[in-house]
Amino acid sequence: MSSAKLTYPQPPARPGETPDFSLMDIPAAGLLDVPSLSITADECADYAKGLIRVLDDEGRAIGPWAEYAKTLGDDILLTGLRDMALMRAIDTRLLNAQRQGKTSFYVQCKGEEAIGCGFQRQLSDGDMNFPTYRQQSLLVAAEYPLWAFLGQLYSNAFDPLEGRQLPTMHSARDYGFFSISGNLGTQFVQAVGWAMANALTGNDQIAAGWIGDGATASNDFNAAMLSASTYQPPVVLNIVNNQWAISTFTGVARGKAKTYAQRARGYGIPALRVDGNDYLAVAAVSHWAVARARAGHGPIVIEWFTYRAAGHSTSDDPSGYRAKDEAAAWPLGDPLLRLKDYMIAQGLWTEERHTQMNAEMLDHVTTAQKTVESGGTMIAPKPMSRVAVFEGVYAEMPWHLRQQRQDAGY
Amino acid sequence: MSSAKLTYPQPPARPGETPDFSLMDIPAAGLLDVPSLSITADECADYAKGLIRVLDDEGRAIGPWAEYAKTLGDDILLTGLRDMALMRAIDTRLLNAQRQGKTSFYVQCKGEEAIGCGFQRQLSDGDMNFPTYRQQSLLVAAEYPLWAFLGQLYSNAFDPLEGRQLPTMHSARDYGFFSISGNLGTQFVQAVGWAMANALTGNDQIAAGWIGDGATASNDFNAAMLSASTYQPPVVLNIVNNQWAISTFTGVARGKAKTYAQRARGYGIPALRVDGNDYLAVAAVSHWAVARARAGHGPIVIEWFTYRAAGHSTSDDPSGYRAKDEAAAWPLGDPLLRLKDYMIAQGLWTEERHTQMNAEMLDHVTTAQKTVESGGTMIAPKPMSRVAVFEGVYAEMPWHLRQQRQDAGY
Amino acid sequence: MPKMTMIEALRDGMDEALANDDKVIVFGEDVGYFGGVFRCTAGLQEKYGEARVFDTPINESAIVGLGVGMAAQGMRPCVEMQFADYVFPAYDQITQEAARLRHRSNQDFTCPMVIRMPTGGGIYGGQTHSQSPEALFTHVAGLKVVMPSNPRDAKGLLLASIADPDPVIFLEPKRLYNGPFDGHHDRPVTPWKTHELGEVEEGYHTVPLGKASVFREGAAVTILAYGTMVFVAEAAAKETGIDAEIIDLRTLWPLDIETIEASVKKTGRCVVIHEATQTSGFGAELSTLVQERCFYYLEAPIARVAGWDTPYPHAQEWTYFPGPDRVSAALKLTMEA
Amino acid sequence: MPKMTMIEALRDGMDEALANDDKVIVFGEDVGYFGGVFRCTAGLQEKYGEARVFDTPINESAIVGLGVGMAAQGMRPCVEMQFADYVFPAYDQITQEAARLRHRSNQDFTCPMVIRMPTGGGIYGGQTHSQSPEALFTHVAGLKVVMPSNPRDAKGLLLASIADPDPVIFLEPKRLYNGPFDGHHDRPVTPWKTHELGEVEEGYHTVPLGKASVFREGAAVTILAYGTMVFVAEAAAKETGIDAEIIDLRTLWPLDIETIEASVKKTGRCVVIHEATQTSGFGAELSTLVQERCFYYLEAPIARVAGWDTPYPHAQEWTYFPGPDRVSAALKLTMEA
Ligand SMILES: Cc1ncc(C[n+]2csc(CCOP(=O)(O)OP(=O)(O)O)c2C)c(N)n1
Ligand SMILES: Cc1ncc(C[n+]2csc(CCOP(=O)(O)OP(=O)(O)O)c2C)c(N)n1
Ligand SMILES: [Mg+2]
Ligand SMILES: [Mg+2]
Repeated sequence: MSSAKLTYPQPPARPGETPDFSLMDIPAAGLLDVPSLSITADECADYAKGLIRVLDDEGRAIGPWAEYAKTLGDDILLTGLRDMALMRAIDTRLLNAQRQGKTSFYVQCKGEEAIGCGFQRQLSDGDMNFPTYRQQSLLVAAEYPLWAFLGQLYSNAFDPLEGRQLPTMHSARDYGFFSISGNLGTQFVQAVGWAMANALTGNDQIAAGWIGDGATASNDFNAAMLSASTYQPPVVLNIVNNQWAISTFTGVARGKAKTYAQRARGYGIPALRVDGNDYLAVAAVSHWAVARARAGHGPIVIEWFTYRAAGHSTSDDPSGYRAKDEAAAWPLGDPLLRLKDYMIAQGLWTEERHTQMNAEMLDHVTTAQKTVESGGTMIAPKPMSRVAVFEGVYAEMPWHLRQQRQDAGY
Repeated sequence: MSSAKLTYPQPPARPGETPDFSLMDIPAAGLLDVPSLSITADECADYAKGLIRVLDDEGRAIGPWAEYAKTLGDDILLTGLRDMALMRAIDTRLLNAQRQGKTSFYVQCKGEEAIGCGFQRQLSDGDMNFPTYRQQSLLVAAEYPLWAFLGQLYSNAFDPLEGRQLPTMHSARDYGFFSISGNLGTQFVQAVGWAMANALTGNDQIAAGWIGDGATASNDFNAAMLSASTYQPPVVLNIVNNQWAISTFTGVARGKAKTYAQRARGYGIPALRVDGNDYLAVAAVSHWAVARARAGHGPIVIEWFTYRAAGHSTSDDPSGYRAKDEAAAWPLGDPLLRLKDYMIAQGLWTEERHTQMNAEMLDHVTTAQKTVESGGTMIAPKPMSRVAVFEGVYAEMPWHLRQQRQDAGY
Repeated sequence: MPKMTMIEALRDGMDEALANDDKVIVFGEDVGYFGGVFRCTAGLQEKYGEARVFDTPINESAIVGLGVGMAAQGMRPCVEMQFADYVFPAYDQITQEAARLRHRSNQDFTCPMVIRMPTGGGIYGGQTHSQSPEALFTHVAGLKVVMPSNPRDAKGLLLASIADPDPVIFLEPKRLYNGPFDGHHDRPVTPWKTHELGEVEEGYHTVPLGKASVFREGAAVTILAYGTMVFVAEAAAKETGIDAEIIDLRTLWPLDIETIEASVKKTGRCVVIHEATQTSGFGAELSTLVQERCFYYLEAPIARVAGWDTPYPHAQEWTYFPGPDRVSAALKLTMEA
Repeated sequence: MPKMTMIEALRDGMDEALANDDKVIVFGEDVGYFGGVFRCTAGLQEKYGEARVFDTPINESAIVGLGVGMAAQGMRPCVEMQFADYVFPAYDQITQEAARLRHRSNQDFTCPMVIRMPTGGGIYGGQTHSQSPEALFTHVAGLKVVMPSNPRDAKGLLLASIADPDPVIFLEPKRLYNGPFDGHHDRPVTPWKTHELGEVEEGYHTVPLGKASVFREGAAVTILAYGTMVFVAEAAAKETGIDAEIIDLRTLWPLDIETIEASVKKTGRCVVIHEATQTSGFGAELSTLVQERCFYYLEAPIARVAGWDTPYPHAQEWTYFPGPDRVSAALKLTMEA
């Protein structure tokens, strides 16, 4: 009889149980220094194990990273708050639209707004993100026109992609947002390739790869890490660890390693772990990482520690696999509320202005929504370009597609 | 103008230069303890950075692992020496046969004999290796009949695979040798699957995966590491770091990481680095690792540090990409000579007996070769089963293959 | 006989397999605790435990690669690719490893494994939730390729596939999971419980691989179809009033060539249809085989109706989908020729 | 014109491309310092530096994935898969990413990339150094598939592929690297320098994609061939004395359908040949297109000669290889029919 037993990683709680993060060790804020831009993988053991935080449990900004964040100026606070509020308003309205049958599909960013919003504001023109479907907050902070953003979600005449792609699979080159494929993992290594092209052409631009905790299991995670380690291009590789991959607990993708950042270190790439629900920490670390990459110190990996507050998508009901109200129990709270509370404590903001801002944001989105819905919805569709099906398969349409287009009747 | 510059890892020396391993840091023998079988990834940092050695530069067996090796008994020495000598005799004779045009292809194990020979002798019946083409030494130490071994290499009537596979792509289930595919990396994760089946059926057997340093770059290295980390099956994952992947310096696959063992640690799997040219170290660490896996402590990774003394294969001429006589300059020497010298120093062996043994081995192989060549060679071929082409594609031959077999004329 | 959706039938099939043979194990992304994004394995982990039914990391190559190792060591893995569109990271393990293991080892090792995958479009899934990759597997020696078109066959074919000694690609037309769909996306969905093929044999029961079924008898023209397109073919036949014989292939490879040959020699006409992109699709092989074997019986060119040679679009998926109108047009042309 | 082997012609083509356009970069396993296991890139790193020509880790998915990112950012990667048999780890990046990027982004991003790979058998390479995967790419919308049969076309087609705005799968028939091979493996090899197609235009010169060449004119029957099989077809035509017209496709997709249609309508007979396994091979598409477009001109069934539906065996590779005898037999049958 064998002594070998297989293990199957288990989440802290399942439906019917009370949410429980008590065993999760969450280092205090302010413990970690701001390292030199040229830090090596060997030197960043503490950063891969620990957690960079600026806002502590009482909502105070403390420690070296708080100082560093201050150097980014005070307006990042209001900008961040507005970006996140807009993102959340879009989530609210679009979830609703999908529930009403007006769109086919939607994915909420809820709970992770700080990450994309905070990161994007630290990028420069020409930098390119290779996002996942849940990083639409990058587009919000890039000030992507709302009509185009919503147009893609409504797959109608306003859609820059002319209906070709599933909602949330945006593409916006001019806003530093690479076309999302929908296949997990594949684009992480493409980001490394783009960054290599940047270095080869000496254009001073950087690339940012994005991947979810679940998708770090995909083989192209290895392709990306190894290529980045070998060639040292200017790329920031972001791992958004939101604890879940659809119904699958993050431990299944993490295995016996304690963090995803440690896996990156194994490739000889420096890696940091950051409280992704702390806008100040996100902004500070993003600024630092982007500066490092641009300065030519090679790739850097950031594990953003956060929680997927919503269901995986509108096709998913999390009550089937995780404890009720787990999001509310997340020890690192809600990014929007934490920043708001900090700003109020700093006397930079009030409850009234916050309520007003949220109302404005909802308004803003609702107005744009009206316009965009005039282009057609799933329940009241308007004819779409059907030629779009055949156009763009190749630069020039070959004979067989010209014929098929004719057969199709246009 | 960008500050980002790509890096391209360079070997210590190229053709025309003198071999140079001076910058390679090689820890002294005897520094590392024998850890508990239950060691974790966190606990084995020194083992992943350092190097387990038993024989020191003067050929003495020293340190805790030397003690551990003693417990395996004295006969492992002569067995090891004979296994390695036989492996080398096969290399000599088969390289020759290929040069004479008698076989289509051959891959030498030269310089790495200690690894497969030493590891195999620590396995038990039912354990399964998932080898690469360069680990044929496993078969030698498994006492695979020489006629079958050579038969596969001659692709003739003696070939257990009936000529289907490229020479060196053996398959020998009863000898714990899984069918080699030829695609790199793919079988590393299959070894993990096999080990999971062992645990699920509780048969007390273990599996051993094998991969080269170059192939650690392949994506299925990630598939294997992650699966092993998540499910903890009884598997030993062996990385044979022989410094080269055909013409490519090992640094291209290793990137900025210092060792391959460290990459494994990133997955939360304990990993050790071992002098692969030291039979005693190989035997000792193999015994320990196999015991650990069988005892149910989960996966373990071993980076065998060695040097590919021969060309990549008979299709390859290393003079085009690496310094002349680099093998001779390898600081950790030749496994066969090192064990021989140790045994002589111990008074267990003499030059005379060694010369005699080598002669016997060559003889032994030559005799088997004669028999096997009676089954046909590339220059004097004998008809092969052509039905073998069609048989075994499926358990039962479907109509289309029956028809194609007829069309083919048999 | 109990009425089931195709999802229930597949689940029932895996349930039977798990109960019958403790070498059978089921795993894949989200298939364990949650029971799969399409719920095909719902309840199975609870019933058989984590050692028999479990979640995997998001790595299709690992799922299949582990399966190859387990199968070679005597297990019978039945694994799920969450969508057929995501099978490609595993394409190397399937085509270069699983498919050739028996042959290359001279039967020293074998690979009895089933790889299930929801296939095809019609659910507004866009280009990464709609593909039909069957032709990318029928080209590979050593694989069997199966695609049921109804709950009854789904259970029987799945059990036959799990019992098969070789690797089987098991394609599930997801648009048929909940009811027979004839391509008229604008009409209300008929649920399986109102369809006789929603009646599924109880207990352990197999539908043999390699045998097609004559879904509808006819004398005028032979339609070769599989999966979703079977009901589209039926609709086209009804709407055109053409006396078409519809053959539901069920197993794409090895193909039931006798049934096909007999039918085409009877009707003298043939229309081949599938949802996958046309060029180098499985329809090309079908058309070629029919032409090679029935040339002198053919009264009209063999017609093909397939998906366009484009990615599967999201908003325009009904422009892409080869629905009843396109099949009807091909039928008429073939009859008039 | 200088005489070159196909290897020299390919190298000359990459040399021209690298000299002409500094966006062109060449990389792959062992292609940098050493110049490739077939020496196709020998000397290029020395000439253009490591930033233009470099070695990669053994990860085909990374090679293509990096290429997609580079191409989207304006470079023109020309990458090598060491053998076509090893392209499958990159199959997901090629078919799901490179092939669809232009379409899915509505031309916001594009992927001008060439993926070179030594293809086909006849070198005792066994099942992992002999495969012909063309049909696995012709089925994928967004890809172009090219296969030269001689040094002159090899250079011209490679330069056209590198200049093409879309991803191109460039298959190199490795058995033709050093000379035209007609399938008579037991006869001495003729080197390219003795063959007129070994004469290669100097300088920058392209052969347009999508255009076949009539390799041999004839009136009795049309043979559709590409790569290695072109010379096998020629041998069969000579040995049978049948006045066969041999069309060398050169570009498999998009196909030069006019040339094919015109020829078959002239001859009324057609034989389709390739080295890849038969079932769902590209020959099925060719046979189907000919049947669909030339039905009323056909005087005999379209014949197929292809590799058997088995893995490519090592010792018995000439049993597997569809040589002149099998092609001759098909030609005779087709003429007698
Ligand atoms: C290759 C591939 N396999 C499976 C899927 C299906 N799938 C879509 S999202 C998802 C979970 C991803 O989880 P994670 O990476 O953690 O990102 P998150 O959704 O949590 O942001 C899965 C399995 C896919 N899109 N691609
Ligand atoms: C997927 C794949 N890509 C490329 C190859 C070609 N190839 C065969 S051996 C080899 C080098 C392997 O080097 P390494 O893993 O270090 O093993 P070693 O030969 O040094 O023992 C390469 C690139 C292959 N067999 N499979
Ligand atoms: Mg997640
Ligand atoms: Mg090596």
